[in-house]
Amino acid sequence: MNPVNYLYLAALLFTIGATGVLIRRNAIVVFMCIELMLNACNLAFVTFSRMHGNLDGQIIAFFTMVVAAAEVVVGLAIIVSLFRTRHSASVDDASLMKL
Amino acid sequence: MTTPLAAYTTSTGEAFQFWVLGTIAVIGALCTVFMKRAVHSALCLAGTMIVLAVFYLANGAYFLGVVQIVVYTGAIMMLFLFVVMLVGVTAADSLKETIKGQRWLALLCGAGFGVLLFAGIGNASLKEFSGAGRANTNGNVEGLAALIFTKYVFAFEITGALLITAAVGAMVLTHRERTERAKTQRELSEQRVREGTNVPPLPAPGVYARHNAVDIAGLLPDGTPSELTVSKTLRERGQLRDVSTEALNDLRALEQRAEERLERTAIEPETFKRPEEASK
Amino acid sequence: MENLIALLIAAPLLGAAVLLAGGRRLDRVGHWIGTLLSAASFVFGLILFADLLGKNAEHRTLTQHLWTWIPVGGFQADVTFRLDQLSMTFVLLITGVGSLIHLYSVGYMEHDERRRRFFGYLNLFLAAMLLLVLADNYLLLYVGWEGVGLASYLLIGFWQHKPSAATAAKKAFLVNRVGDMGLSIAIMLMFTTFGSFAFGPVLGHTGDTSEGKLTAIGLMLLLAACGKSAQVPLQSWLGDAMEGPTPVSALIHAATMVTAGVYLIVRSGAIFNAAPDAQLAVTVVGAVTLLFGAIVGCAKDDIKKALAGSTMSQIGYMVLAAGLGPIGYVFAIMHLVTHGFFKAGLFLGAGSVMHGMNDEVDMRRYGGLRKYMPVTFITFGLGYLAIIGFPGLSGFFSKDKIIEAAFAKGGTEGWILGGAALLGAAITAFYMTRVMLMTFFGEERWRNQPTRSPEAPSAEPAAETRGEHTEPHPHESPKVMTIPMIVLAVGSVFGGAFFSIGDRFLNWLEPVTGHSEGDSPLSAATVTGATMVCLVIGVAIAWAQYGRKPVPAVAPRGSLLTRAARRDLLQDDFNHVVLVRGGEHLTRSLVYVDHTLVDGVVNGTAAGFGGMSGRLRRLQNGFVRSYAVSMFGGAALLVAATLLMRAV
Amino acid sequence: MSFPLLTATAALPALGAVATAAVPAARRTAAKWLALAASLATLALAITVLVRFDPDGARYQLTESHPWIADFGVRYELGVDGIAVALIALTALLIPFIVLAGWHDADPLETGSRRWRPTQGFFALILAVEAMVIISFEATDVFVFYIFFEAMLIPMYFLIGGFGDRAHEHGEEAAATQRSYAAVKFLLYNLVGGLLMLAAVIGLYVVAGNFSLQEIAEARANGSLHMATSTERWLFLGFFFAFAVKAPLWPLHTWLPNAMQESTAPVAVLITAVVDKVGTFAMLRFCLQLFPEASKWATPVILVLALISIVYGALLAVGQRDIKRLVAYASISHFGFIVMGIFAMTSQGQSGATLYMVNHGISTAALMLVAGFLISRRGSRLIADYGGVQKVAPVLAGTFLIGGLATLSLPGLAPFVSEFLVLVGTFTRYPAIGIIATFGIVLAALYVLVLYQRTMTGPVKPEVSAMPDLRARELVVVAPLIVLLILLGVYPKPVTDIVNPAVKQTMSDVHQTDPKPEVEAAK
Repeated sequence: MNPVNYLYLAALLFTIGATGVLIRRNAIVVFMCIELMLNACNLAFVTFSRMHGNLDGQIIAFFTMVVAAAEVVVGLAIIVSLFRTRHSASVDDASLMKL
Repeated sequence: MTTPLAAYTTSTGEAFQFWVLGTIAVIGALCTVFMKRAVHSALCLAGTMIVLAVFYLANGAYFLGVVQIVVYTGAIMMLFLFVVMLVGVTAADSLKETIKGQRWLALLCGAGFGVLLFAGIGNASLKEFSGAGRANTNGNVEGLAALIFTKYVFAFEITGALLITAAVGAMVLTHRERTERAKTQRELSEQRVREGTNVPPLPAPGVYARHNAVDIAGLLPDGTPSELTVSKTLRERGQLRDVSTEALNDLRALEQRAEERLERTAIEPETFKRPEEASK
Repeated sequence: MENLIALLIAAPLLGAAVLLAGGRRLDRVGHWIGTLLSAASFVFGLILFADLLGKNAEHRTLTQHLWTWIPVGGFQADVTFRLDQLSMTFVLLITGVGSLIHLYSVGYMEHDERRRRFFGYLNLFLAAMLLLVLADNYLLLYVGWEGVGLASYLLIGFWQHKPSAATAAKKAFLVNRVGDMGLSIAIMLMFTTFGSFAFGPVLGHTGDTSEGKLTAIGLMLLLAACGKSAQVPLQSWLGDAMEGPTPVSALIHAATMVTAGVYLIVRSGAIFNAAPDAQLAVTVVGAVTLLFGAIVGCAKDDIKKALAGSTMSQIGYMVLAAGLGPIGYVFAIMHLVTHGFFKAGLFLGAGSVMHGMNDEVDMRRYGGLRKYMPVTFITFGLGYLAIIGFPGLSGFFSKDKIIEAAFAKGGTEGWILGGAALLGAAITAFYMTRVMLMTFFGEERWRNQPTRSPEAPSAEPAAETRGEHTEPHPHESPKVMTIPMIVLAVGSVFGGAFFSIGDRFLNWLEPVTGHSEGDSPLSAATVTGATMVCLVIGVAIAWAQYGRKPVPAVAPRGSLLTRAARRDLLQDDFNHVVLVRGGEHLTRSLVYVDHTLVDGVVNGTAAGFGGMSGRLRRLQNGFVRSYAVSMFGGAALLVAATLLMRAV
Repeated sequence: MSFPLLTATAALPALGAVATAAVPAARRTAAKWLALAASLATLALAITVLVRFDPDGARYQLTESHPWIADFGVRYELGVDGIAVALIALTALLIPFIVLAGWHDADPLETGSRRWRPTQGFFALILAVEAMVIISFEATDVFVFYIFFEAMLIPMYFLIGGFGDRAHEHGEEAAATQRSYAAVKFLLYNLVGGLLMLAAVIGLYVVAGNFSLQEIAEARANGSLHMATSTERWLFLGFFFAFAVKAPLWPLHTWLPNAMQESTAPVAVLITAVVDKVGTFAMLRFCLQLFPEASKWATPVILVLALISIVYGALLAVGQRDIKRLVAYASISHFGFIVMGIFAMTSQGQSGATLYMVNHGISTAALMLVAGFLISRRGSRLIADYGGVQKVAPVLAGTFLIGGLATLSLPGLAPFVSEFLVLVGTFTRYPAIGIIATFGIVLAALYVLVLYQRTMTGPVKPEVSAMPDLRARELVVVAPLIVLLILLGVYPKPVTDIVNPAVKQTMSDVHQTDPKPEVEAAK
């Protein structure tokens, strides 16, 4: 098998995650989908590092994880406070950007 | 599967593993998207992540594989679960689309994007693979460490700062500032008396012996549920179970059986409203 | 000596400036200042006249160049005055009659608190009129031309508190403006044709250009003359102009301004001589107007309006004469002068009658006034005899000459025109006799009835001080008013004889206007005889109708023609329906168009953009997910773009 | 390097504006006096320019030239020819009267009104407009001209939108909304024009390589700079459109009535007598000099449009119920005359047009300012609300009449000279158009006299019975204008002497000569 399939898999997961972000209303699920996308990217990175036989790809993936962790922390905090204020975790309820 | 050296093509073992686990991963991802309840989504996602961790290992990224399992599946997903609990486990949000055309657009974009990515990868002509072996010649972790603390040291420090900032930020966001001192029990009771509103302690939920779960509102004499008897959180989540109607139905059934037992003619419901007629 | 010419104009101009800018402090002496300055102008005129008489005929032209007015490229307009026999005649007429009427007004306007301004306007008029007749080029003439229009506007509307007066003034100015349009177009034509519009170059080179051009110029000048001289079809304003104070009617709308058209035609004689078609048009207009005016004059019960009609018809005579070419020029001017005398006299008489009758203008409320105001009666009577052409009086000479000239035109035209003139003479005799009888003879219809008839409210505000709603007490006017009347009466008695005995006037004017005896099919005697017959007929009919039987105090319904004539032969109604109504509709619809169409297009565009942005704004529905979709779509497009780039 | 007179003339009012704006809010009167002083000083400088200018000298005099944006060859170039000098003098002359007339227009309203009217701002804005107008008369660099031509809009916008008549028949709010509508309309119209012009300016740079009017004009003249016919026409249209909007030419005129109706009388005068002149002036200076061929190509259309403006404006003026709108439409008719004179391509027409700009400025100022005094007394702009004013306020009525007579171009008053010159100039080349345009004088008489009759004559309306006559300040404003009208009407030679050489130059730029009369009688 050609390891390129990993990349195909990563692309597939990424697409699924993106679609999920667009489809779901529940902020938490949206977040999960984002995580999914990040993971897909990580998979791609790892595969790349395997291709080129150096570790930079893995480093990037590592950093991605760190950043993802930070992002999740903040994002979930936001969701919680949002829930506190408007008693709902639906992203559609926070439509204050409307003119 | 932990082949130290991945060449142009991989071993059939890995291929087998890829096809099996890959399917699982995709299914998990789909479930993440389409599960009604956040908890289920979270679990599916966790599964996908574990699969990915395995793939990392397969690709010779041992450190990342472990980290994936520990950090992601262990920490982050748990964080997710906590929040889900906070928001309400049982809250099942409908997948019905409210924004017109959103879903179709989303699927269209998604499909289009996917196709493009596949096309991109397809004609990228990725032929030669030097394999993870050369990268891991003197140990994967050592290699990573060498890189992180030499080449990427600044990025590393900055991400560290980022993490701390994020932690602080999370605290700031979730921490609710108290403007005034919290009221003591005594003060609360005094206030209740002063205002004259529910002077005695709040009624307990589930006044009927059959229903004493916390999420069931106690019934008032007229059979309507009283919000007061249930805890605020549940109320806000809208997770009250209303049993007033079934209570009444049970009551009626009971009456019915009593009548039959006493060989009386079946009574139309209106006799409830005219007891004097029932007495003859 | 030339430098006096400027003074002619300067004097009244100064008067106007002082009186109008002077303010109330001049109220007590204002009228005397005005009178004095016009008199001074008259004196200058006399001096210059003497000077001209001293020269021999061909050197009797003085020019004075003051300054260059508008110098642009080939377009050179100078402020230059030209005093020759023709303008001299006018100067004397204007300043003379003008001064007399100033004097008269001192008495007539005595009770008007705005007398100072009145004299200011009068002086302004004198200055403008003098400028008109003294100008050396048509553009400067145009200035005077509109100047008199302005003065007449101000004076007709002098009692501005009366809407009727204000309207009449506006009407006069507008109708005149139409004529002025003709004049300005004529000037442009002259410029394009001759490269100049000064009398010398234009009139001297009429031979160098096509007849068509000259005809065009002539017709345009005729249009101008029609406007100013109240000739058909632009005559409608003159009747209403009687809203002004009577001295104004006498000076401006009888003696001087309305004759400016005749001056213009005679002055441009060279052009008309070279353009027979234009001449024919002039004669036609003249003939039509002289009949028109006469008929209108027969029907009016308002004494001033009756006189206005007669003015119209008399000027018709002059225009007719002017249209006859060299045969008629001299007589046109001669009739103009004599008419200036007797018509001014008649108006002053009418004014004096009104003065004594609480400003009553309806002749049906007069009657038998001869024993109450003898001087007025006599002077008016003399003027009357003069205008109907009683043998020996001035009207006789001038009008008779015109009729002769008309016949002398020759051909069928000659017959037609002459016939019209004769008929006009008969009608003139009729309506003037009518006026005379209704006013001074018959029983006293003003007895035991308030004179302030509701439908004809009093003109003068001065009347409010004395005009109670009581039976009037007819009385002779003060000296200051009668003297001018007497003087004018003398002029209207002897003027004609003085002019025509020995052809004094002819010889005087001939160098300017030129003269030629036409070949008349009838002998002078025949014409005179015919005129006399018409005269007698007219008087007789009038006597039969108004002398023998008493005049009803309320006008009978009258025949169709009479009623039409009372309404100025429906000319006003025509104007009203066609021009006024039409204009109103036009402007109203245009306002609508401007608002909806022209402005609508603009606002429509604006609204379109607004709507579009509103629709685009809907995209900003505030839902994070739809924003995310657009971002994702954008990302997809970017990827596609990069791939395409690599593929290409 | 001599004293930069032109720069000073433009800079002085600008400084005055800054100083006026800087006066503390409490010292309102001081600000007024400051503004008046600044405008008078500018007038003095303008007169020095007038004196220093030699009609028979070089085409552009008192020139200044400094490099500004070297990369685009933009130079700060100033210079005046006769036409510019005349218009600068007019501007500098009118502003003091405008300031005086608007003396109380920007006073804070009596308590109870929600509207805040910054007095300092009002006068500062007027001075700013003056500065920009003057410098756009002086600029001989297309780019510099463009900048100030556009920048003018900003203070004008605030003047129109910020300051209206004290009393308004529809009440404060309605007044505010209408004002802002008018201001926005004014801004949008002129901005659209300005944008097209900007495109044309850039195009010109692409073609010519620099912005200097003189260089380009010379290059055009001696053929060293060739433009493709289509290019020239497009550029011409770009410029002309902007100027046609500014000097409202049918059908781009509808912003003017709103603007003049809603703004106070002095501002209305500022619009129509000063700012709009920049448009007609620019046609004369830029359109004709830079694109002679295209100008000739477009002449028929432009003449027809001008003709429509004349008749149409006059007819609409007759139909108006609002005094200020009436004057506005009258101005549209007059601008038609000006444009007609410019594009008749005869020396009479162009001198007449230039003269017309000056005279129209003065006459409109006289009429509009008196109308403003009238309106401020009665608190209504509707003609129907007046009647018999001449009985209670004869002086006001008299000055109003004189202003009106000037507007209908009565001979003896200044506008007659220019109007007749324009008519003759047009007639010599296009007789039909000239004749039709002559109808304009009848219509003019109609709307002026109808206005006068309805407002001034007739029985005295009770509302106006207590109306005071002109005050000293107002007389000081009106009297000089009237004197000037008479003076220029009787002896316009000084102005024509200044203007004629410049016009001759322009005529030679467009390779045009006056048509010769049929008979060479005069010579």
